Amino acid sequence: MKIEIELLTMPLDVQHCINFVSSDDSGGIDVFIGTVRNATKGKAVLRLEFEAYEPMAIAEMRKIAEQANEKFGTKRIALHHRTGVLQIGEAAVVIAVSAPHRAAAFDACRYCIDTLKETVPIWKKEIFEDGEVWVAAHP
Amino acid sequence: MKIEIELLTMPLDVQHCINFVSSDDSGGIDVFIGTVRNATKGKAVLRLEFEAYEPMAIAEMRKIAEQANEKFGTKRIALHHRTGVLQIGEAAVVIAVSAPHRAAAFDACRYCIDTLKETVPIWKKEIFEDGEVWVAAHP
Amino acid sequence: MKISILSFGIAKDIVGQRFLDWELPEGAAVADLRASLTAQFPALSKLTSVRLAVNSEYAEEGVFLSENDEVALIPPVSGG
Amino acid sequence: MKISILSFGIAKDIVGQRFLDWELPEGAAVADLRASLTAQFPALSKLTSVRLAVNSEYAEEGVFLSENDEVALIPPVSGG
Repeated sequence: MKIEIELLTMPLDVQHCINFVSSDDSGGIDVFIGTVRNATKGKAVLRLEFEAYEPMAIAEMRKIAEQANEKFGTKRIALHHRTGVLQIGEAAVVIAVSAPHRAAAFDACRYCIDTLKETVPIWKKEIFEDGEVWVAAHP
Repeated sequence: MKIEIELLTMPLDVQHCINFVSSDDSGGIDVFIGTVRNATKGKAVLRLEFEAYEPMAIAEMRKIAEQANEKFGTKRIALHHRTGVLQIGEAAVVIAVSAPHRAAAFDACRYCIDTLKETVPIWKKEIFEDGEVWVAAHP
Repeated sequence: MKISILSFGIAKDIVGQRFLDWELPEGAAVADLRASLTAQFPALSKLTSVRLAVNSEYAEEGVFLSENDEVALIPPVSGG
Repeated sequence: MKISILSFGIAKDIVGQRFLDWELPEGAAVADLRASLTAQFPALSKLTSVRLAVNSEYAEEGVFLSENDEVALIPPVSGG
């Protein structure tokens, strides 16, 4: 079982994640890339800032990858998340999963991003022309 | 609606597909890469050969991308398939889909590969040490 | 009338060549072509399936053929 | 006993600093810490949620705290 977890301040490297999960016995790789959108609810976003509780974020990301491998029988997962200031279009997260068959790769990749968004202590602040907002903080 | 369909004899370029579907208003990109496995039913595969009925394969791939955009509201899809001789580990197919929200990107990408495997006139021959077999030809 | 037959994958191995000209009576449909091909190449009936595409579109058995149509023999596809 | 409080995201804006030392009576549980923090920083109760993590693990309200535990205030996460 091969897992690579990274929390990085520099741009994420999709090809590195794909290479990490590639192997001669895998038949399918699914990759999810979460990118910074230029608008939220119709309002222009200038840039984002991500803040993480780093040791816990890394531990939670590793748990998710381990759970995914266990649930779906996948063997290799790379899970990289960016922190700091991100411009529009940049990747905030890259998840690559390989599996002998494609259904497991899709299911595991989706499980990773869905669970990451619920449990990993990382916070996104959207910066607008006229202010800034921590996403999802208030009801 | 932006669609790029390619049937190529040279190695597929994943980053090109990602760049093609990237845009400032997309929040998620899902990429599927189908690679050549080193074994089928426990038997070592030396290499693969893909043959296509080219004009129809391209037309069917375009139909699939259009249907995916219609069904899931995605806007950008790149669908590249390789033909000719492929070595173990090489990519036979790359599908990249972007969407404002990730669920649509996952669903559309999966729809594309599932449907491609049912309808697109491309054939795979597995070459073993002691012979070769057209995949799925016989019951 | 003359129909152009294109064969792929294992169908090409069975037919022995990629391109084949085929004679059919006027008014023949896809089912008639299938019957005459299978009579000539019985191994086609051993395949999991053979779909026929007329001028690059999958065609039902009842579709009528016309002079110079291009019909492809499509054994089970296995791309991806 | 002394607990080290770490605050993130909007919780840091409310508390005003990343690191904070907090005094609690011996035998206090997560729920007691939550109550005393909310008393001091009422804006915390306006958030969608605040989970507490003890030494980098999410903790239920009944978990007992120990001297020098590190407790993180975790407002709704929004990574990915």
